[in-house]
Amino acid sequence: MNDIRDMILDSAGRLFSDRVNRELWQASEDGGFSDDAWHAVAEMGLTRMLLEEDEGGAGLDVADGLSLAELAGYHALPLPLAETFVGMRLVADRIKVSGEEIIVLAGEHNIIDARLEPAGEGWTLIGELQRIAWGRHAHYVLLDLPARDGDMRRVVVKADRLQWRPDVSLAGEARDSASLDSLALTANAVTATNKTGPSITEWGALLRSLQMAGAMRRALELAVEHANERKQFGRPIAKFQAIQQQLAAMAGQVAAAGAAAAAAARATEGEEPGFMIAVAKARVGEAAGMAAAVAHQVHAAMGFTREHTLHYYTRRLWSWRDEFGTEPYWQDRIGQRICATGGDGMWPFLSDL
Amino acid sequence: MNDIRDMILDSAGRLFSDRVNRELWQASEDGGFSDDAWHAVAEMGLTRMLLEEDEGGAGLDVADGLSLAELAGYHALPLPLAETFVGMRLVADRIKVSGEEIIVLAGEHNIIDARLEPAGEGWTLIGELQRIAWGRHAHYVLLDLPARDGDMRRVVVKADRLQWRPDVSLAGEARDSASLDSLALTANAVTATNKTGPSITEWGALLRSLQMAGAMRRALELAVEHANERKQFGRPIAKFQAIQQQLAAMAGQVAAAGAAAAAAARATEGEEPGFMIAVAKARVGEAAGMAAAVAHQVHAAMGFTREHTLHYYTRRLWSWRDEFGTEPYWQDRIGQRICATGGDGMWPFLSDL
Amino acid sequence: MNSFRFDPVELPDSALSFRHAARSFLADELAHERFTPHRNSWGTYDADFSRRCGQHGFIGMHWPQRYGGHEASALDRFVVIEEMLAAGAPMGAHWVADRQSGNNILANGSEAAREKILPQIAAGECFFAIGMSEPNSGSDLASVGMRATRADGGWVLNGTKIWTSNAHQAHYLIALARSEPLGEDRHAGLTQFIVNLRESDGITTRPIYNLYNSHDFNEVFFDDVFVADDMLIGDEGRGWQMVTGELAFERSGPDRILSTYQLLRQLVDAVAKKAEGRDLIAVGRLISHLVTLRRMSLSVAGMLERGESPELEAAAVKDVGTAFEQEIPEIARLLVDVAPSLDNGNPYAEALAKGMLSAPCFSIRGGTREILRGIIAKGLGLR
Amino acid sequence: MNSFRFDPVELPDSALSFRHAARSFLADELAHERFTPHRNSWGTYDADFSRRCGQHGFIGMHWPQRYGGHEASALDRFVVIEEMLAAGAPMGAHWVADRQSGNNILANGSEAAREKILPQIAAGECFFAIGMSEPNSGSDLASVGMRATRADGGWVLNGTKIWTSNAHQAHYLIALARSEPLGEDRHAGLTQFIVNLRESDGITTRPIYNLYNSHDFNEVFFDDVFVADDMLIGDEGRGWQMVTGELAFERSGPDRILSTYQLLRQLVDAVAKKAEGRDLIAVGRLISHLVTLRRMSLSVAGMLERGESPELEAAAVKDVGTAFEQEIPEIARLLVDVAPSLDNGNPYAEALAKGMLSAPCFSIRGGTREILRGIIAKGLGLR
Repeated sequence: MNDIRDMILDSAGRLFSDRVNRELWQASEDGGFSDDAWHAVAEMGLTRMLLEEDEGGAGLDVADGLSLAELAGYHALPLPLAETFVGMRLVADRIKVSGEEIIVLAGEHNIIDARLEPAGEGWTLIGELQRIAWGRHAHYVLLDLPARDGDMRRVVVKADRLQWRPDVSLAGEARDSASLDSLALTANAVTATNKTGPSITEWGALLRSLQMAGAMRRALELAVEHANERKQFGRPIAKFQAIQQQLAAMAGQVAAAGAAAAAAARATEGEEPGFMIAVAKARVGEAAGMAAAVAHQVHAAMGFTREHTLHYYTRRLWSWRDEFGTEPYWQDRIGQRICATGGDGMWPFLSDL
Repeated sequence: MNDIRDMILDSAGRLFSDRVNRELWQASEDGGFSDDAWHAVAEMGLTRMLLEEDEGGAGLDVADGLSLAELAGYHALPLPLAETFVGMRLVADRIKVSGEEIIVLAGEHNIIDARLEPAGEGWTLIGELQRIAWGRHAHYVLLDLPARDGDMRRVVVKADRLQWRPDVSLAGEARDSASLDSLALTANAVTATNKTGPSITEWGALLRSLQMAGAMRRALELAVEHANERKQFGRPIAKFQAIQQQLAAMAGQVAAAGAAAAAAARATEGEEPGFMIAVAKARVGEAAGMAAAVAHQVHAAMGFTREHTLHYYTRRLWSWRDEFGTEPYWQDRIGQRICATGGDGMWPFLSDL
Repeated sequence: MNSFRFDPVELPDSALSFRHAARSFLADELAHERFTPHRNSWGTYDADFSRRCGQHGFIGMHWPQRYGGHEASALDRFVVIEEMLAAGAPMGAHWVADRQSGNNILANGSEAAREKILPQIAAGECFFAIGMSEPNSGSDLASVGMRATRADGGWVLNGTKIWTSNAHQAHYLIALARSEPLGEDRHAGLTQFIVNLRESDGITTRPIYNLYNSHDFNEVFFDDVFVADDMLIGDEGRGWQMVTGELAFERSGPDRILSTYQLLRQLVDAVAKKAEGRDLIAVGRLISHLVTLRRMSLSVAGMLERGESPELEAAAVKDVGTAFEQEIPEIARLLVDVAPSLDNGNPYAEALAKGMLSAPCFSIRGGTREILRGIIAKGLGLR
Repeated sequence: MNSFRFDPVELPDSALSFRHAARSFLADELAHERFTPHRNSWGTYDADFSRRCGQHGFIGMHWPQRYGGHEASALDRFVVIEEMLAAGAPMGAHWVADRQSGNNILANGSEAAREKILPQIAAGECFFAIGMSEPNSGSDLASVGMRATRADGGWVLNGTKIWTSNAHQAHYLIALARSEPLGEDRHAGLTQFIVNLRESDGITTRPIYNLYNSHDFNEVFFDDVFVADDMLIGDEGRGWQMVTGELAFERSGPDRILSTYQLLRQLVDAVAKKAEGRDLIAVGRLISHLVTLRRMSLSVAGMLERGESPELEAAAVKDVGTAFEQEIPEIARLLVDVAPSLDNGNPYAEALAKGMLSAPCFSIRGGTREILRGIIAKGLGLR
């Protein structure tokens, strides 16, 4: 299994190295999108990566497949690949996909005053969507909502039926809002959720954690390269302890982020995937701020320019850490869970994770 | 005026240099007290420093006189001088003092379930005192309490009427508790407070801020001396940027602490002394934790021993920052005040301080 | 060990009058919607606003009247500047000229330069850029490679300056150049020159966009640029001393504390709405830093006013102050869950986005944190 | 650039059995009130407890049976250790022997040393001290001054060791000494010797009390102390390689994460009582660190089990882990306003006092933060 994973990641890495460059990043600034790059990604089968083999997928373990999100983050891939390849898996039972479709996620922070009302054979969806990543470019939006019976439903909305109001993230990527406007849905668009699996909010948080872990890994590499090349006072700044100590501290944060995200990726099929995802989003998000700060400090003025590539990673870190729940949101969930367990019960719970 | 202040501080500094040493510190560990040293301090007139000249004092400005608290902190003086010299000033109108008396302060965090009931010509005092600095050694305890009319009263309790239950601070200094046990007080022991002047809690917080600022100043000196003397890898550790950068950061915190404490000392007779005292206790307390951590890190194992003198300063920092309100207590007061003022009103308020 | 001194300063009555004057001026500007506070920082360029500041006497305040100044004190200027910063006024156009270039010319320039330039600065009609950094000389300022060679009636400059804010809009740039070959003492042989950016031949300016795509920095190429003798600042070869002296002015002002004040202002209003325990505590903590830093900054202004040289104290103000400025967006985003956006019209979101994206440069511009701490360490007596 | 690798590890079934066994043992200890969790750290010395651990097979778990071990895996040991730490068990007596000295002897000692010492360690009846640091050699370990000179049938040691925890109670100390004169390579010519502290002549032990007046450290003077040939560890002159190899074991374990766990446990109960928003958030943040660090530590244990040399990863675990341990008392005091006290009977106050006073040494013992970050920086490829 790891052979297949490594092969796919290897090919994907080469594709990203080829395609992700200043032009592609610029194409996604101000809310733009590169159809051409998306086609290349879909053609390689990356969007279908988590489908079963008989559905045209690679049949990878979820945890193995999710490494692709980390790799996409490492390359600051300006495409909605992560949400799409998870989305494809989640809708596989009801929508026939070609692999070119763009599927995006609306977590609970993206949904305002929404509700789901039965209407004849189907449903009516009421409410607002806000700051949906890649919204205006999407074919489908996935979201979870409770129906009147209190049980959660997973809803697939065709994105071209929405009027998107454009906005962008700090990285310039599309983050668009739309009114649901009593949207009529067929029965097929609304199904029960898998009660033990991650919610859409949790999937989103997990993907952003992995993407951040990757982007931080790359930011550290860039900072180390810069420190070895940039000379001041007659020698590379890498020689100065003031630089070394900061980069070592950053490396610790990057390592923690990688470990937390990887652990959460392995937990999606476990008993309480939400807890490990909460840990990951909280821990990685916290590390991201510190890592971005050190990377910029080491790069000094050069890293503060548009010309340098560092900001394509750090602006994504700053925007991703806010999406699908900020650190306090997830820390609160962890705190609630642990305080309900109590001091004595905490260890049996934690050691079982 | 500054000449007198400088003369007094100079003499006091010499006295403290002479008397404060390992033996004196050890005498105050486990709740002990050196009568001999106290006598020397009183004899120099330091306890009466803030009294008017006709009361046997130096007639100093309050702000100038308060520098003595900073100096006492700088020497980690293990005696209740700070509380006493302020206490003398606060009780001067009702108690004739010789200068040898020990006066201590009970802030609101030291008082539990207390109330003041009229009883004949006098009053009855009900409640508990907890962790009073130097309680068992004191002659008088000063505290503020509201009477039934809601107005605050300032109460002087003769300490020898209390049964003290001993405990100590992290620095080993006496922090004692006592039940007030329906203590009968004469009318003279209870007076109205000066409504615009600092409360006892605020006086206590101001003194601890000044003491911490002094102790931090000394801890920085010790760390710099150690770094210049201690050799590793063939040269003084002061040569290593990893040490330099930490000590420079510590110096910034020490400077901020000194500035905050000094500003509050100048504000006691202003319109809203409590605000600047809140700023000082919050800011100095925060700096104290960081400063102690860096001082220990630079001293490494040697600073972690009883033999070294560093801990006489850092253990006091750790205990003083908790006393008369922790940082969150004062930060909350500041936050309440500022949020009541609002974003637009904040600047006119702050620039007027 | 050398200790820092931050003696308390009392503001003179004159400063209170200036505060009143600045507030009236700013209230009028706002009443006419001449600027949008939460979108500005002290770098925001607005030549019209600068001209109005000049008309109201808010530029070159402490210079002699014969050069267009108002003979006010450093503390008077401090008060006006902090009022402008707190109000979110766009001071970027005249900022460099007022904070340092004008002072430098007043103290060390030729009489001709003073007479020609200072009144224009004070009128808010003449703007400066800083020409210290070079592509291979950032923190290590003494390694400047720009060469100044003697020419008839003056000097000719060749080389490149970088990170020069507003070089594309300013009238002058003060260039630090090597006027003698590099000898034993790296700090000797450097000279400062006033370069007329608009009228000199041989200058090419290349824009450098910052990470949020704003044009502030430039790279400026000098190809045989002539500077007349009377545009030297101070004695030939003594530029280093002046540059380091200037830094105390550059590093200790309220601009090293208030860069994200507009976000703090928004944050206070947002937290006040909910008034929850730990949120109030977090705001109170920030205010305790701000009030303390303002005292420290004021204290340095008092020392500068008395003619002292508080280089160490200035470095400490910048080190602690910029860390505070950087903390504000990081704390704001944890307290109020509003997604940052540079231009969606929500003042909180816009102030947050601006703060977050500009924060990295606070501890770089005007001396990196590492350089400042090195200066402080030396001052502490670490040897 | 070299990246750290923290591959996820799944615990084998055997580890779960050991967890169960350790929990039963600890429950029984607590039921009999044999220790008070909140007063302990892994340094707390309790020879009786250690003997009971030995009886239950919790020491030297992964050693061969012929040396008293139980042939368990490194992950099995990890689980038992974390259970002990989480329970606040007093492991100080056997700690050094179990964590590193025994492993060192097993890997590099003579057969005689193995046969004589390892079974005693595993029985919980033989305790070790570390003899690396010297008065003039703290972080700079290669500069050891202790001299080992040849003698009939062995070696004679002269010099001083310092910061040796439990030297006054342990049976043996492993001393790092210079067995050849200092040459070009500072790391060559060092040898490790097993010194019998109880039976050797020439040893003087001076107590060093720590800042909360507890006797843990010692200074140990060696005056012509004889060590027989079979008490050398590894080849003569190769001590440095072994010392650095040992450090991966010393730096990556759950003991670098859980030093203040007893306070965290108290904190969770205190916060649960009020269950206020930002307090829950603060606790949740700490837990997110703990869960992540445990994964990292486990991952290093997996690498050690596979025979890899995760020195960098171990340094990272210690750097991040000890920062976490140090943060707990600083955060606890802000969340719950209880005055710390070493012995007033309030478990929260006592755990807080112990945590606060011992925290400074977390980032010193076993390699200072600065040294660790230097190792990491080198590993990152900074050159």
